[in-house]
Amino acid sequence: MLEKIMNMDRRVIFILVALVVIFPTLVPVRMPITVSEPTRNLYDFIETLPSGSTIMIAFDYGPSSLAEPEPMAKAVMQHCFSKGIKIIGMTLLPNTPTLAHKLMRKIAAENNAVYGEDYVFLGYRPGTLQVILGMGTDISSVFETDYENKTVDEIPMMENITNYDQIDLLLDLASGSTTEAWIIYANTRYGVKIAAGVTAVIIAQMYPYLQTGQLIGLMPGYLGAAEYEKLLNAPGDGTIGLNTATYAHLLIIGLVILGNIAFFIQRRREG
Amino acid sequence: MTYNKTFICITTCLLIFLCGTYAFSQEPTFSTPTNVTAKDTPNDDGSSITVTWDAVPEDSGITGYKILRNTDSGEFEEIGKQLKPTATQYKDSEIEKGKTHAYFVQAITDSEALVNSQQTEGVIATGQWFHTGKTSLFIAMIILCAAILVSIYLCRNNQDVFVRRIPGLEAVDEAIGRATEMGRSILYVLGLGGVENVATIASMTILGQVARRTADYETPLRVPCNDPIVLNVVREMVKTSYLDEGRPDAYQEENIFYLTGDQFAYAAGVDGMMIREKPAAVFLQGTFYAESLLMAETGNSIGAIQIAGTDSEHQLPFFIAACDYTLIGEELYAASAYLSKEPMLLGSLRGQDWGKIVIFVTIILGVTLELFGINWITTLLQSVR
Amino acid sequence: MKRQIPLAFCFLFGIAMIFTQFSPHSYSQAVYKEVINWGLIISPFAMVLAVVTLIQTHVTRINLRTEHWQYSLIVFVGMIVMVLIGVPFGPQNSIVEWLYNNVQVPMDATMFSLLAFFIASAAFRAFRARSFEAFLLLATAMIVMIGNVPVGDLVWNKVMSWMPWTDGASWLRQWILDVLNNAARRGIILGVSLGVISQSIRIILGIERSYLGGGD
Amino acid sequence: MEIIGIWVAAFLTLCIYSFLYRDNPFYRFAEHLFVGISVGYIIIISIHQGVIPLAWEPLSEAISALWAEIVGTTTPETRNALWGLFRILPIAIGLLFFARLSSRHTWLIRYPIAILIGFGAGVAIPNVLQANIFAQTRGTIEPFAAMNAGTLSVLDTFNAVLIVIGVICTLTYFFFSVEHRGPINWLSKVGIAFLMIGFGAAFGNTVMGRLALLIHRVGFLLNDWMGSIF
Repeated sequence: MLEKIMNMDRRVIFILVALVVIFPTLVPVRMPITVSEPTRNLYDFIETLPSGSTIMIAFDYGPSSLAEPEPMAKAVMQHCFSKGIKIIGMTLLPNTPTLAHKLMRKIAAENNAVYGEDYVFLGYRPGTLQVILGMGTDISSVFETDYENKTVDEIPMMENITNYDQIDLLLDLASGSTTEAWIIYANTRYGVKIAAGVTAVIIAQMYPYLQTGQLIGLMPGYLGAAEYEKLLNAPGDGTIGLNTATYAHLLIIGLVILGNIAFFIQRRREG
Repeated sequence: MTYNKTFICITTCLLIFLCGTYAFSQEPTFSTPTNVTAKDTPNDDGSSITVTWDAVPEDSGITGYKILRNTDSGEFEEIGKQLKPTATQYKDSEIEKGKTHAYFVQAITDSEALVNSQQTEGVIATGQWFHTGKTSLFIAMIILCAAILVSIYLCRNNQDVFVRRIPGLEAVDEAIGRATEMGRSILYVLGLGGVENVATIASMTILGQVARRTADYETPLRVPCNDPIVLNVVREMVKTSYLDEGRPDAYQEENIFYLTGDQFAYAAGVDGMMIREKPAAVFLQGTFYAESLLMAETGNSIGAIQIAGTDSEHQLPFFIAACDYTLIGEELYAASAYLSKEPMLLGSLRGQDWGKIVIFVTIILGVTLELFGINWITTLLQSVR
Repeated sequence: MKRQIPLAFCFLFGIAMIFTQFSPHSYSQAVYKEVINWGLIISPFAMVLAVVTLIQTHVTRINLRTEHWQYSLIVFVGMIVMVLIGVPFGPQNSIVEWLYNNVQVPMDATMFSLLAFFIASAAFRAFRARSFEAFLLLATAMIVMIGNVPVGDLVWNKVMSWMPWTDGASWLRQWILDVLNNAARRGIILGVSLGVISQSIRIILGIERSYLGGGD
Repeated sequence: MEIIGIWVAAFLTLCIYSFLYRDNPFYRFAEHLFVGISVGYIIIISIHQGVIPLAWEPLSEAISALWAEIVGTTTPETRNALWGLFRILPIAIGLLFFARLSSRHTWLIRYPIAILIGFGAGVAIPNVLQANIFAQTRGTIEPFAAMNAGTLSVLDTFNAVLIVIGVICTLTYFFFSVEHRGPINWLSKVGIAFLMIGFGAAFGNTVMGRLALLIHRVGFLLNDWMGSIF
């Protein structure tokens, strides 16, 4: 019996995980959320920006990892549009332009923002390092045209924007190590302020940068999205997802405890 | 004498009166922006001029500044946006190269009045060849490079340079041996890095060493690549390994192939290969992202010996959980030296250790000095752009 | 000579790139920018070769009728459809976009989501307190997981209400990440950086040259 | 079209999930389609966002500028466009990859490779030194400045000291050229403990993210796909 529990077929675990995720999706439950400091810092930074400021959002998450960054993007864009802050969107990943463009259009339409005046989406150019550094000297040298094939220099909101000097904040919504590239090349070399919204997996690696002040704010995964939604007082995908995830966490914790109990009983018997 | 006293009296009265009028006057008077200077921005490419002026107190009634500029003594024109009242400098990056620019600052008062500063002298922007703010970085680089090079030089003829045990690398022969015994293949995954990524190069040199061993046993070595240039380099390297071992006949080029550049399509393809070909040993070395566990867990499910290694510290926990052996961070870079036992490479490992000692000393010295309020080390380590 | 000249180029470009990192002058920055573009222009040529190897692999499989050879046809169908429409009409073509959004994107996302299952099975298998180190791994993982979900604080505030502070679970998680994890990560980063620098020096100076392959 | 898209996506999603049970024809189908489509997409992107804007356009502009030079209709713009001729160099270097096809000239591909590797190594040294070594060392020392100023709480002081200990011990673990005996062994043992705690924390922290992806996918199947049926 113990042997069976300890060497449980992984497919049993798979079924349990599936059940525990499907069930709360059908029957939603609400739970209270506390807002962590890095998320609040980002919110406060954007909150205190004057109307007419410009932030750049780098949509550095692939289509496969949009679950966490997308609710963040929605929340932050909603916040910016409501405060009259302009947004320049771009991405370092080749697969992202379509979905980022779609998302920007959607949130902009909901907030009556106008393309070219309130926001613009530059799209993708190959070469992570090259793009980040290139924009430090001149954005239009990297992105001669935006994603909709308009010449960047002729877009109204880009008139007074040459490089990072005119950008108040760069928000990197990342599912990989792009944030580090932004910090190493854009912050270190050009001094642009950087905040990040990252998937849970890379949160841990962001903390040193938060502590050294290279990141001014950070949204940690679903929790970050849910926290930002709470600050905006507009619960959305982040809040729902967080609740569902809770059950799955409890399942995994339960499984690990079960495995260890079996392990200890067996070791006592043997030893 | 009397005359003198009278004079002092009158002057004092006058002064008091003047001060009084100034202090109690209803109309606030505005000081013009003072100390306005324009200088070529230091440490830049010669594309900007920085204008600075003195800060004014908060209650000065100034609501903003405008900057005016002329080119080659021509007309003054307003440039840029209106600045905040707290601003004390403006970086003009829209200058004409090689031409002289002069500036003045216009303070805007809360009654919409404009107060002009004095005009600055004309400035020509020039680019600098060396960023003086990066001097400490440059020196550190030289010290570090020197430490590594001296170590390499000292070890070049030394056949037995000591290197501590790296368990993951000791398992390499075991893994290859087992694959040979079972008559199964070996799967080598180089991660998602491109050829300019240093971790990928480290992984390729490990692959070269693995290939030397598989050449002897004729164990098939399968290498699915996701970067086209890496593919080309790897083919050359593996071929060389087989040649060096005197087994060019055993080299099969089609075992090293391009799968796809997409992260998860690559993982799907590698997982499919694992489950169908059932390799006896799986190597996962290089730069990895989220696909690490997709491959490592599938590899675990087919019972392969797995040796992982990455400098992507965020993926290390998953390799630790799902693989038999994991090279942690810097161990990946030590691996090629460890496996090849080449004195020059082992020497550079020793240089890295000297680098660690330099970091230790810096940290301990820095902490001690900071405790006494001395902060030059922290200042030197300040990042500059 | 067939090795020396490429190594000389490697040295030249390496040193030039180091120089451009220290030199803000417009000439050195122009060189830097141009070389960056070179990298982008060079890569697609290698792509052609890579795709040729991919085609060769699958053609061989089809010719030899190896096991599952039929699936190689599917690779070709996918690739040829994309290339035939996408190359002349660009990635914004509606058919390309449709294929991308309804074939590639969902599969990308699904592959990624498999990790939810794998992380559970890996945790169940690997998190056994076999040794002190394994226990540390297991314990911190559990604490962080509990602190990551709102229910952690809920339970803390109920059970530990006699403690002077609230929200202890998320505080503990944050503390572990901020302090302990931070220290470990910093150690790894510093080590890796030294490794990168030493490897880079070896490359620039031509000590590490195995990437050039063999021959003269 | 949209409803077909949802059905196709849902079918492929289920095909991939079938891998959890075992390898099967559905997974094999999805896997190979995935590889084919993704390679096709990468080809499209590298042509339309790499070759055309960076090589083809500057070069063709330069050639017409060259023509303008010959017929004498030069303008400052065409003069500037002449710089595009330099793009012949990287194109030529890129073409060297095809030397692989002839076994006698294979060595020529060393040129593009050596240049790219040299480039990567050169950029890495100063940037890694500054952003990782400098910044991380500084981050370790900096809290002690606040300690001197007396603005550091007891807990923060404890944390700062703990981080210094952790960094030094972890880095000691990576010492390669000395045997781990005596005090070094002791320090590196503590380093391993820090590493394990760090890995545990990162692992536990990731679970949330991975579940998020599954939740999103299940949401698609239940709401978008099932929703389109009922």
